[in-house]
Amino acid sequence: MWKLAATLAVGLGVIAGPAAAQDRPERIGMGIFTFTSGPAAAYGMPGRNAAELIIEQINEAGGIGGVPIAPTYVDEAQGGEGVVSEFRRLAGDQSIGVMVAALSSGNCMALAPIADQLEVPMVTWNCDTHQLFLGEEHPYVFRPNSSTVPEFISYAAYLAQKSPDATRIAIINPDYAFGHDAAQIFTGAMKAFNPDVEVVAELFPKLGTASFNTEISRIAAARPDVIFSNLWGADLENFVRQAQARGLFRSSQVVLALGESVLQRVELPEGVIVGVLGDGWWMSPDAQANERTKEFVSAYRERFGEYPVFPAMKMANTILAVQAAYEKAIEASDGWPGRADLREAFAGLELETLTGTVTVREDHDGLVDQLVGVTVASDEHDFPVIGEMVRYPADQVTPPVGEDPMAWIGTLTPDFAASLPKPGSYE
Amino acid sequence: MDIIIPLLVDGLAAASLIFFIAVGLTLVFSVLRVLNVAHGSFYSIGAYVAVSIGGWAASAGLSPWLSFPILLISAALVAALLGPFIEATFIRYTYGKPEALQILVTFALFLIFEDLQKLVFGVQAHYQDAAMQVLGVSEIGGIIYLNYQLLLIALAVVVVVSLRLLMRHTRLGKLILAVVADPEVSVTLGINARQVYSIAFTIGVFLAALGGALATPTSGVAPGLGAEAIVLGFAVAAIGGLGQIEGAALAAVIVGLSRVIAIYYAPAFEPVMPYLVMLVVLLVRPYGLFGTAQARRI
Amino acid sequence: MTAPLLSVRDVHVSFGGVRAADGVDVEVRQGEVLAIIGPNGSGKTTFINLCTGYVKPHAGSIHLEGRDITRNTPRQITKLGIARAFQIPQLFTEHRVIDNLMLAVAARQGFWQVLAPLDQPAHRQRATALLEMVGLQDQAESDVATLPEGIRKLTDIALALALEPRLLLLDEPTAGVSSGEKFPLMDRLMNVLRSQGVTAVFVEHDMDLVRRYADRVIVWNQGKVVADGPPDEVMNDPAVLRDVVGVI
Amino acid sequence: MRIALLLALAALFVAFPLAFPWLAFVFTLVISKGFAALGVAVLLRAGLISIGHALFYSLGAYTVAYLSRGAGVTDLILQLAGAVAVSSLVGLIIGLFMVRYRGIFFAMLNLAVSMVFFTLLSKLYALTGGTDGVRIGTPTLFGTTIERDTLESILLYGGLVLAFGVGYLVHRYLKSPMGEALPAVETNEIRLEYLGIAVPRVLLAAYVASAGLAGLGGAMYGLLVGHVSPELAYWTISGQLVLVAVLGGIGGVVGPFVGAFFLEIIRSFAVIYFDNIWNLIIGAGLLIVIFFLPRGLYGLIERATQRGPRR
Repeated sequence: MWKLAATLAVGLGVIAGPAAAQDRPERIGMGIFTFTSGPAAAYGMPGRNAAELIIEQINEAGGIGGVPIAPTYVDEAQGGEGVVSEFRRLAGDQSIGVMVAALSSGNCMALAPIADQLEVPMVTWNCDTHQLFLGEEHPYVFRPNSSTVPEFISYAAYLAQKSPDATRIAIINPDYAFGHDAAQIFTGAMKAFNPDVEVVAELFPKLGTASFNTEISRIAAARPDVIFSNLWGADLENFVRQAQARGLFRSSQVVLALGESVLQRVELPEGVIVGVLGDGWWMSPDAQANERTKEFVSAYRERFGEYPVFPAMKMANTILAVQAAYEKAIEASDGWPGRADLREAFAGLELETLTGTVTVREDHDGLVDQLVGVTVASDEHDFPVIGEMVRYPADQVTPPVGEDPMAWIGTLTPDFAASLPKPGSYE
Repeated sequence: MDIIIPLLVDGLAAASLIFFIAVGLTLVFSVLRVLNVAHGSFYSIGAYVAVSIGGWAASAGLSPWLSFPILLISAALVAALLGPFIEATFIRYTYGKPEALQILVTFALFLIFEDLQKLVFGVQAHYQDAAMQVLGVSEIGGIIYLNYQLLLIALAVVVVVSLRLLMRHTRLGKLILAVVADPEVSVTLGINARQVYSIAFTIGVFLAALGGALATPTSGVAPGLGAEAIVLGFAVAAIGGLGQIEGAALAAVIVGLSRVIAIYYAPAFEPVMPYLVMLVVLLVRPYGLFGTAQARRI
Repeated sequence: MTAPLLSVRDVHVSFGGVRAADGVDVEVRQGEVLAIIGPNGSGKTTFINLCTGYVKPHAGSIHLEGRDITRNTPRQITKLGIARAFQIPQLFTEHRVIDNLMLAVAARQGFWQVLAPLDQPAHRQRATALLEMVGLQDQAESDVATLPEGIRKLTDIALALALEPRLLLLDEPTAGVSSGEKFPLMDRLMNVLRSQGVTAVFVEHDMDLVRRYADRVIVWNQGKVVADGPPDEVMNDPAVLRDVVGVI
Repeated sequence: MRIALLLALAALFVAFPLAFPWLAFVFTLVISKGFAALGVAVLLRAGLISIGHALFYSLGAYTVAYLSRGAGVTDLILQLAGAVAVSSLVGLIIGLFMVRYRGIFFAMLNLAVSMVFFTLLSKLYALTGGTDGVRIGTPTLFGTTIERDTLESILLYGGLVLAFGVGYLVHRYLKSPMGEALPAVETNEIRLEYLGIAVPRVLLAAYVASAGLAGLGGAMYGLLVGHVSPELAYWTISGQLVLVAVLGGIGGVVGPFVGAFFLEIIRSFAVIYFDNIWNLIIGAGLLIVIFFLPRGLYGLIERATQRGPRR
């Protein structure tokens, strides 16, 4: 028994080496939360890969203020309590300066109050739910990414511009907040842009569904003009394979909100509306004009055997945001910035990312442009790429600070969609 | 009215997938009286192996028609490698022990297999859909179906019939039935009960792996498949009556239809249907549709 | 003559075509010791199962002191004062002998206690007294699972006695008990029964025991009562000797 | 000797979180899981394996969430009491049906009920927040607001005291006639009926107690994590509770807590050092316990600290 206790003590001692807050540390500890197992890993692993690569590149270039980043990865698939207890453990380690968490909205919602309580800055990299900052203020939580509201309004706008006559829409989204919120936002915006729109089928299969065949029959029977889906990961791949074989892509205009993430894995036909929930498309004109991005993309491709899908770009951009915040904080404070100093730095942060710019507003939410397009065949690659692109400016599609997002959607008019840049305008 | 045909086709297609999950579980229970939680692992291992071999065949440029024998061979391979081994090393020691213990031993095996699969096959989803592609589609009642879905329905019927033939009309079947009826007496009659158990368990593993393999052309395989499969398998086996193969088939049809009807008319209730059906059936018939109580002699 | 304690009227029951009781009428009188004899498989145990509600008759009725107990459960019938010992001892094999007895004592003296221990002086005293009655005082702390058949048998009988029944049904009480122990056991048992005014029915194969301890004998064959009377009378009946005693 | 062992375990429990604050969280989790596993262990004594107690575990947590958000009951004590009451009540209702079932059918029916509950939790988006779950705020204590840190200390040290108190009561229960009847249900239910004991009533009491214990554990979990989602009701959590109970040993009250302790410690270290194989470690550990340590890990500890046979 006491032997066990001694082992425990030794094991713990290694982890919890305290560091004086104001000295320049030997390393910047960073907790990074993503799914590295379970069905969500298909989406989470690119995030982890990108984190690994971008951190390596930052460290090779001298780290942040001369200090290298030391990441600790946490698998979100272990469930709520495991994620929370890991967060607490890492927060207890004073060498950890910041948390990059998390992929799943559920985990973000669970972690946010804990970040506030433990006063450790938490930067979300993928949980885009607009509910994060809706009811509660989170002084220590920042999102240098867009939220579900601009993301899904953009698809409605693109559709309104491209197929103005489409009125019968079918929705098949995953059965949790992300899917339900997206359905609500997309439907709300569609109806604002064209009052004749009706939802002819609305399905929420549960996460991890393997066979969508009955859902596909149900959708086919409803004869929709448009099929909208924000399925992702293995679910999206399954849906695409089954739906494509059964002719769904021929009979309706399909919108796959997270379609870019499977372009390299499953053969999508041409003409499917896809996007990247932000501006993180590695082949976008802005990305291709950026030497650093090209370097990142080729290094990623070389190491992981595929091009960085948008979750990878989101993760890389988020870590760049952390770097920018640190550099701002180092400038602002006398010694090495502590957690509270870093928090100060995030407010109003502006930076150039690999694929565009991001601004962290005073409500801690990010302003990021939205990129949408359709799949087109590519001369360069053996998989389709995004063509007929549009880049909606962030400030035009994001609800203003302090406004209820759903109420704001209700104020939109057909003119709003017409006032936005047109499909194909981003070249 | 025109919705009836798609409902039936979808219902039967869903039922065939569900049936393949449950049939091996119920067969193993009927002979060994062990509720095998690790059955879900065999299901997903079958899927992984089928995808791996199928992927190799595709990259070697073999004809896509070979996918069908590959699905069968994969299941047979998993059964041959794991069936006798797992039976002899773990399951054998739980015969006649309390059910709680049997469930725990197989649950432990399930946990171990979960991680072993992660270590061997990684966490990414794997796909091999040659078998689905090569068969093409048919239009029934105005809706396009995969011919592969229809093939699965036929295969499920084939499995029910062949298991019945195996049990009633072959020597092996008679040996199995004798052991089921009275293990002690059958041993005194010179039947090698151990061997019968091993064979029955291996057939169960084969059916599980086959179910997993047959699901891959449309659905691929990703971590978490086993956990989903086993709990659905339990539900179907319990509804049909544990150990009742025809019962499992009927239960699969009921569960499949109920899910399909839910998707058509009340999509929110779809995931709850298998368990709701299970709950109602067990409350009305505690031993399942085809199950019977065994009275204790005093 | 007083009203019978237990009366079984025209009871029919069969299992898969085998008639275990085929129009049986039996009356058990207050205070008597009744023995039931008959060939194996003739339905003697079924008679006990019927009287205690474990098996329900297809037709006929069973009354305890005029009260219809035909459809009652074993528990309800036990509560009415009929206790039973089993042919194969039915014990709690994860408990010690004394715990088995204390459970039975608690069942009699007030079972629904959540925080008072089972092992309390009142229970233990009574349990020990019961063990003494069957001569098992030395086995109190033994684990039931490890005991030889004979001792399990005695424990089983002690469990029935713990309920202080009015009617005790014993299914081959001395089967498995060593031959030297049989008579001392039965002597002790009879003393208890007589001193407490307990009526008893026992199924038995040992004709010596039946002769010595029974007040009355019923002969059971193929689901029917074929003879009924005092031991010396019944057991000298040539038909009984030929059909029943001969094959026992 | 046994008291000394218990005190030593308790001292260990108090000392470590003082040295390593993040362990406070893990240790509180141990207590919470321990309560739930103790509930499962009570039923296991009767040979009844419930693959559905995650229902009551999550019900406890959701009750706290509902009390604090929907009903405005913010007091910690009231929330805990409410969770125990609700889960016991639901346990009573479900138990009325459950007590007719034995063996695999009991396991199956529990599984069915809990999976129905699980899907309802995920599906009733408006009511339960869907799969994202609901947040549980910091409660008040006797009308005063408390800080999150204070709450955590209360949950750990208060939880420890509660574990001793509840553990003692459960110990008394298991030694009472009703408690001792539980193993007797497994070994010879028919004889119990023939002793005039109503087995369904014995089991109903056990079922309600086990539901209440699981609810208590779930309430602590909810308050500790500050968030609850339907995954807490999934069948693998039920399986884990059974595993914890058997790992620790179902013979006594301490076993489930020991089992929970080992599970959480292994898990905490596995995610640091052996990412990806912690299921494997737990599974192998379970097999070792089943085949070599029939009285569980606590049985092993007991054996190491005392000489002489004990039943």
